[in-house]
Amino acid sequence: MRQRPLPPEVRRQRFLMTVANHSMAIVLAVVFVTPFIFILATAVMTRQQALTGSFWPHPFVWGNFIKVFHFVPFARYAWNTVVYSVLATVGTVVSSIPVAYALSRMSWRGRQVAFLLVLATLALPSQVTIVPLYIIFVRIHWIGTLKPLILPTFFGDAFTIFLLRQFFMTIPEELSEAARVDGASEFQILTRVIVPLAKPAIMAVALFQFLYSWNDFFGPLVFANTHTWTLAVGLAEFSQVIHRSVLWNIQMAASVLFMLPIIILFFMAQRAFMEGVTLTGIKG
Amino acid sequence: MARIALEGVTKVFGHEVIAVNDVSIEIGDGEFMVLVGPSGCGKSTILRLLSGLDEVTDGEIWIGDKQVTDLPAKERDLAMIFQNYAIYPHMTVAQNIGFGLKLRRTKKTTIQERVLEVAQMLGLQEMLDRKPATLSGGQRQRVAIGRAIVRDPVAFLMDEPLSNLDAKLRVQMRAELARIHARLSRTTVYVTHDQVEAMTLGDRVAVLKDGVLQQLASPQEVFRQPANLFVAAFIGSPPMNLVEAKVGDGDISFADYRLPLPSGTDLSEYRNRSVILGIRPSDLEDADVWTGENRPVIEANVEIVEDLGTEMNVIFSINAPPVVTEQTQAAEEDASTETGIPLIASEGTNTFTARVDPRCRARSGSRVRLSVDPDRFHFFDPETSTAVLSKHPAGLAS
Amino acid sequence: MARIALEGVTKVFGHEVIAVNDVSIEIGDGEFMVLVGPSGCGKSTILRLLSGLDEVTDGEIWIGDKQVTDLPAKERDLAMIFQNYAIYPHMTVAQNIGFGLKLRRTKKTTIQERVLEVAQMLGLQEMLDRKPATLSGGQRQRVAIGRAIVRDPVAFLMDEPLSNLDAKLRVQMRAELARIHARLSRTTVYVTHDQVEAMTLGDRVAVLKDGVLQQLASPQEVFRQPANLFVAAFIGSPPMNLVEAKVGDGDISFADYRLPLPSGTDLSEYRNRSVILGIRPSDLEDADVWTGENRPVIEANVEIVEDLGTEMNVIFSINAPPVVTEQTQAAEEDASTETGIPLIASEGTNTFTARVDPRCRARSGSRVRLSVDPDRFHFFDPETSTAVLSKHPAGLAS
Amino acid sequence: GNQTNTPKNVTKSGPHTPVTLTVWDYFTERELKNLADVIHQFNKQYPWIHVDLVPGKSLSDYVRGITSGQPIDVAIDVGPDNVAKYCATGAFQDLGPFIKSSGLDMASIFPPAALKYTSYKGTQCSLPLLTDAYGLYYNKDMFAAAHINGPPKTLSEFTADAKKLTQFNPDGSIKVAGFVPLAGFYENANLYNGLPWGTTWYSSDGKAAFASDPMWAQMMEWSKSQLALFHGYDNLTRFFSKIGGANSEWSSAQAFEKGEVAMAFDGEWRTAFIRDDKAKINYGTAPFPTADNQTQLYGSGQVGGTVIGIPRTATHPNEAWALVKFLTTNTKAVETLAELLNNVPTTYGSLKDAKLSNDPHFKTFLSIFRNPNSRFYPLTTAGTAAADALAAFVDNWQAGSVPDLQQGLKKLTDQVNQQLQLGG
Amino acid sequence: MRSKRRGRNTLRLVVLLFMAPWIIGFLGFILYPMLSSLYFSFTKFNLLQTPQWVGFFNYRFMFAHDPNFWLAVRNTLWIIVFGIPIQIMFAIVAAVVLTRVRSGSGGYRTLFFLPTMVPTVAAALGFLFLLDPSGPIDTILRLVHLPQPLWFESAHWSKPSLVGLGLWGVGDTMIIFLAALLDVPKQLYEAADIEGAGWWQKFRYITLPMISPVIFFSVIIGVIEGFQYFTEAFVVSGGDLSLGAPQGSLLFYTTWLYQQGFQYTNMGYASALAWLLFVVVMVCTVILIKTSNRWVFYQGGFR
Ligand SMILES: Nc1ncnc2c1ncn2[C@@H]1O[C@H](COP(=O)(O)OP(=O)(O)OP(=O)(O)O)[C@@H](O)[C@H]1O
Ligand SMILES: Nc1ncnc2c1ncn2[C@@H]1O[C@H](COP(=O)(O)OP(=O)(O)OP(=O)(O)O)[C@@H](O)[C@H]1O
Ligand SMILES: [Mg+2]
Ligand SMILES: [Mg+2]
Repeated sequence: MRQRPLPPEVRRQRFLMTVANHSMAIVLAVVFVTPFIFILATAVMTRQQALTGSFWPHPFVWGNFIKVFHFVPFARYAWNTVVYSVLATVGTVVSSIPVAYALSRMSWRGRQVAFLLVLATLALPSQVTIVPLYIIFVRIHWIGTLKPLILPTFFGDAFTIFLLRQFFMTIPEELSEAARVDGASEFQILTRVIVPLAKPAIMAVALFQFLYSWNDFFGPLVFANTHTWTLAVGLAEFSQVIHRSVLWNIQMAASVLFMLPIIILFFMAQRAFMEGVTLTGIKG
Repeated sequence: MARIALEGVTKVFGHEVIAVNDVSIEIGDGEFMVLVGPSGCGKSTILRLLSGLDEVTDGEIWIGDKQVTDLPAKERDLAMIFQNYAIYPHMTVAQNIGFGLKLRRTKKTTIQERVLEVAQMLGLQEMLDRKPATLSGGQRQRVAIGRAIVRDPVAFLMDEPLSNLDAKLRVQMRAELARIHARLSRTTVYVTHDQVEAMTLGDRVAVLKDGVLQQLASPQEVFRQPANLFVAAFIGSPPMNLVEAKVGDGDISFADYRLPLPSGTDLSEYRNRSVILGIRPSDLEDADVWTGENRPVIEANVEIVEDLGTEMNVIFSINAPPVVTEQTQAAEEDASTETGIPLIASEGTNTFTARVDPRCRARSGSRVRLSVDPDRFHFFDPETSTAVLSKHPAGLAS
Repeated sequence: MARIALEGVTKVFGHEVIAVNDVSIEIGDGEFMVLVGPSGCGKSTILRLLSGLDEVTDGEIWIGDKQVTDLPAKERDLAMIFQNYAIYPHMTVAQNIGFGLKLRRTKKTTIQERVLEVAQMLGLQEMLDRKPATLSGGQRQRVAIGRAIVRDPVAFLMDEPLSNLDAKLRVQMRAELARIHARLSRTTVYVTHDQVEAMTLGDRVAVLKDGVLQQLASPQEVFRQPANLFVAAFIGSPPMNLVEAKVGDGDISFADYRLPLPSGTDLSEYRNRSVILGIRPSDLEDADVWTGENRPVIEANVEIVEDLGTEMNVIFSINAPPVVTEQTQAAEEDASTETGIPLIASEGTNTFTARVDPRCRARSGSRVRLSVDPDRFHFFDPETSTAVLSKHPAGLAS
Repeated sequence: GNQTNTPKNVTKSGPHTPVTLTVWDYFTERELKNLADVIHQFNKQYPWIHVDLVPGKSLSDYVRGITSGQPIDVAIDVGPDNVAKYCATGAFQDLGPFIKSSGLDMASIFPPAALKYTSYKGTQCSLPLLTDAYGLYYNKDMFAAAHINGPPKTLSEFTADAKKLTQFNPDGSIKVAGFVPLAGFYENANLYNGLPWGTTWYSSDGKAAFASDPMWAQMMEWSKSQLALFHGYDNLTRFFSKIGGANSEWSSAQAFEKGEVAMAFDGEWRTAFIRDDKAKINYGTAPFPTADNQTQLYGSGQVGGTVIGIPRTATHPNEAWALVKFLTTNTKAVETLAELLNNVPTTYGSLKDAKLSNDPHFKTFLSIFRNPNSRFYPLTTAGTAAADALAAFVDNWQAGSVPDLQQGLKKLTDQVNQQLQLGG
Repeated sequence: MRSKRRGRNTLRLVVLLFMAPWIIGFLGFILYPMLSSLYFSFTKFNLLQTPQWVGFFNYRFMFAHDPNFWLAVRNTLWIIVFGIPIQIMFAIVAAVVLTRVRSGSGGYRTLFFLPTMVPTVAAALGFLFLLDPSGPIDTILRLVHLPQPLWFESAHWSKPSLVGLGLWGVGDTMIIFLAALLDVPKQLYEAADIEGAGWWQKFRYITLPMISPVIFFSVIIGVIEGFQYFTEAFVVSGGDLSLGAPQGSLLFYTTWLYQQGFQYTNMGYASALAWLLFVVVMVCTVILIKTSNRWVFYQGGFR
């Protein structure tokens, strides 16, 4: 179909608008991406280059990534991080699903109160509980292990419960009722109807928990020790050490190695991430 | 297959909301019972009480010879069809239909057979492997029906199953439901607030208001002999014209009109008092088109004419206040939120509607002569709002 | 106040979807024009083109004496009412109504005055400070109307403004819109796919299909002289009964019936060929009830009877294939997703509906005798689907 | 509670069941290797004692490790800050019985300062393992150019020299600083622990003396007057940032090494850095000058370093003692470690180490360590809290955010007293 | 009315079963620790010895004798008062830009969001390098003859630098805003278009009110997280040994809490700090929620 020619002033105005929008976007993109470029570039520089604020590596010192393993027990920290993240994710998801279900899809007295408590714990600074928990874990000799970090995740996480509940609420009540009339028990409704339908939300909360554990700093800082440090604490402490010798290149290489799995995960599950983040926003 | 009975069933939500108030209904084996009433009158609640999704506050529920009042939903062996279909979006059509059987640990092959059988009956065999998202509204409703049928339950409960469909499809599916019922003749309780569905599908109709049963009768009876003002105002579209009239000596007068009393009705009790007179719009006819019969005629100034092609609504004001009782309001508002919207024209004056032959020449602003049939008058007590029964029922006299 | 004109307007979405195809409509000053047609026929698109929300691909739009084709929406000074009201949920009723004035930097006191005035006209004065969430559907629609009225725009555009309301309210609001139009007599373009609205509200009706204008005429003419098979099948509920019939010598035959040709129609062109015969359900009457007139009678086996109280639908099969053309399908499906659902009964046979007097004694399975009025027959060319015009229009002959 | 079993000397001869000692230390990288080398020497004497080195422990790790009951046989802690806490609470075992059973005479082995900062209220719960000593680094070429003969001995001389040595750019910014008095500059925090002023941290009743000892105020005033030499705090800060900020301390961009600063307060390890960085400066080292009314202190300096102890959670305290004794008192071992780590050795015997004492730059620090007036700041059970508070105060004072000095010192006193109560 | 019966009891059992993880977790990991930390806050407790009751000593010390407490409070409030609004505004701008770019918005969105994925510690280390006086940013500034601030080493610039670090990772907030923006019914804009609104008027009168719940949500989360600000400050200050550097400008509330609790092992005082934090966070949250209905538009009521 032939397009009616637009009046030139309308066309020009539109063109300018598009240019303006894209310029804004590009400026922002540069702001967001530049740090990555510097970090990546520095990770493959020589020490001297990194120290003198060079912009481009010459030569490329890929060996920095190997060197990281000499300076820090990177492999051990990475393993600790993976153990913590995976177990915490499993624990959180498995324990939070039934709680979210009970809070959203079953009616019982006290439900509202319980939900308010869950919400309140969202605002509870972890510092309030960490001292006594620390003392408990001291008593049972768990300090220096990852157990104090992993065990609590098997008892439900407020944020996860909240998100799942919000999502479960959006699943029409009729579906559970249809299943109930069809002869399903509560457990069957949960596993056969709700969980399959909530897959995207479950994926999202799993990713969140994984990310949270991967990034967690305060927890391992307090509970773990040099053997059981995760990458987050390991690298932060490592940075103090190499600060003395100002090995920016090694430090950036370590940071790159640290963030890489997460970035890869992000690209693999970008949709779930975005949807999950959105989920946190809805219904405030 | 079984009869279903509610005995003095009451349901209170929280401490205040009496959703269902001492309702007793007995539904015969194989009967198609329609529950109808304005929004919030407790129709869905009754269905949910029957299904076991909610628990009665008081009263008893019987299915067949069993008292099931305390039985959880999964043990009642009923099937329910929901307004928004409630089919499982993550399952294929076949899985949806077979879900109930699977929960009962039926053999795989049996499930397959039954599902196929039902699908053929509903014309779904082509789409057994599709997910609901790819189905149209009508097809989804069919899946929901299939899911109900497949289990061969003792009864079907349907909660406004057609209200999410568009008008044309609704008419089609309505006919189809009638056919399915004819074929399976399973006890069915059907909730709607669409009168046409109520009138066309039900063996009997239960009209509810505020959780109280108003009338339980055949559709024809409900239409022709409404038990009270509420039923009269609720059933029929356009709604019955109502006016407060003075009963005289063998005649009755309202506004500027004086009309003879119908032969069979004894209104002696109301002589020189008021009674509420109801005339269905379809019982008013353009006297110029229907010249054949010798009926009383009233004249009116036409306000609006709505020409619907096959018939015509002639709307006119009469010089009398509108009948506003709690019952007529309940019937008009339909949604509890719609309180007190003063319509421009209806403030203070009473509007009548006549549904006449499209050949009627009336136009907005012109005058029209309308013939009325006193034999089809309805009378209601202004205090109690209940119908004043004529000796031989109006409408049956043709 | 102004006339509105579309001249050869075409709208193409992307490269493929021709939503509006070379449509020319001229709407007179103060006229109430209704656009009607099945879903997806381009009604909303036309409205959006008029309002300036979308841009035409080809053609011109005039408002008053001004060519506005390239003017942005905010400069066209029109008011639009959307199907879902599109009132600002975060503003109070008063703010909603006054928003357009505020944008024009009208004085605060003037805004207040105007808002109050409009609110009184619409019965909203009690709820000026409430947020839309606390309003009922009808009240929301009123707010949307108020927002449109307050600015005193040159014309109103309304896109299915009543379709989100429930049945009772829809009837009320329909009357109210008619009154408002009568009072303001502002040019109005009204989109609907509800025939009743189209028939009752429009000064003229434009029937659209697939973006192409099918007929542009008064509601009566559209109903009584449908320009083609599509209009015939689309307008009227239940829809017109259609059957392919053989034209004989002064008579016409289909299935087992042979009926006389109407006097005024010249079908000589079609002698010994087929023609499509259309009979509206309301033009079939129970011969036993209407004994008075001397019309031809057909006999049929009743399949289903739907008693609606004021009338009765008698559905029966006739021994002839259904008329399935692209046009009838378009009219029937209405929603493009509803393709090819085989209804249990309608496979291969043609079903007729007769809308008869409720005194009809027909019951499912019984036989019925129906009188027909050949003067009201409609004929369509089987190839072109266009109407074969009778010399004096059917239906006007009373 | 305290372990009360009587110590038993571990003999080198005879049959022994193999024992593994868990040793926590703060070392990393090269230094860790050096420690391992020395422990290898130990293993030659005690072949059945296997030492498991757990490196990279921070100050706070030890408390956590001990409170959580981890089996730590030997703890090598980075500084003396927590020693008071360890001794007072029994977190580290009292070494007295071990020392007695081994027949060691502490006073003849360790200089007094070292014994002081490894014990608390008479309980020797740790022993020193190498130390740092702080003194004055000065650029001889610049001194010559400014016609200054030798390192200053009093602060007024120092101030005069600093003034002479400072050069400004035409725009008023500093080109070369005679001295950078900022509290945040490199090691200056240790300077402002107040030794050159002979400050008293705590009066005899154990209460903080920041307000009551006038030397503190004098120190503060002095530091403020120094700022004036350089046209103020901001000018100096800008200079500091221009020369690379705090991070430059550990690189070849270090201001003294690059000749951007003529005099600096620094530790003994700087000599090794200068050597390793091949910095092209002609410099000398000397004790830091003292306040004019405290000349008797000249020659002393702040000292303090690694401490080693046996936590109460030790599973093999006797073997642990053998290791501690070896590391802290074996002259050869101490010498080796000191040479490798470029730190000051901690026993009289090792202080005579030829290699270290032949280095003229390093010699200064050996003598500072030996000086009876040298000291670490007084230990309390509050750990670093008091020193942290003081450092923050000096920083604020210099930045001009303390309006009234006496008032400020009173507040500081109060804060420290309370903090002592909190941690006591 | 009828008596309770069988169905109810099995349902209760199921509820209890489903809720069990959370109930145990709540009792064991939240309620008990909270109560015992309340107790500890009235004791002197260094882990090495048993707690010793000191009454209100910790609280008195906090308010009357601990300048670092007030410093930490000031720094923390600074981050909350300046950092959060700036972050939210930036997130809204970025989200609006995304909605306005038609082609390639997916790509931009990924780029804007990517930094959010970077672990906090890695991001902080990265910025530590970027903003080092000899790092790339100052190098560029030097090249273009602009002043080169000391960023994390200057008491004036350290907190703004942290805000910059926060802005870099604003992607998740941005995505929430993006979703909210896209969630505003298009018809509202069209209605406004027809009524004659320009783009700013549409933004001001429609967009902002419509996304106000999300703004509110971000503010609440921001405040709660702001009070617990820790990791970034810990890393850029240079870790354990130099908490709060430079010149205490990065001494945040939780930094001080950490230092008191886990470095000085003053567990009693740390507990007192934690409890005050808890009370303040709760009070702020409640105040925010209470005042929110003045400016937040809730579509369907709050929860
Ligand atoms: N779970 C509930 N809690 C409290 N009140 C309820 C609940 N369910 C229904 N109600 C109330 O009970 C009354 C009857 O509701 P019900 O859903 O049965 O009406 P309905 O006739 O089905 O209406 P509709 O035609 O709108 O579906 C209403 O007043 C409703 O507000
Ligand atoms: N923005 C768009 N992009 C692409 N196609 C569109 C767009 N808007 C409408 N269409 C297409 O144009 C045709 C006409 O759509 P339009 O909305 O005008 O129909 P309608 O008559 O208003 O239907 P309905 O009764 O469902 O509202 C449809 O085929 C529709 O899919
Ligand atoms: Mg209902
Ligand atoms: Mg439309």
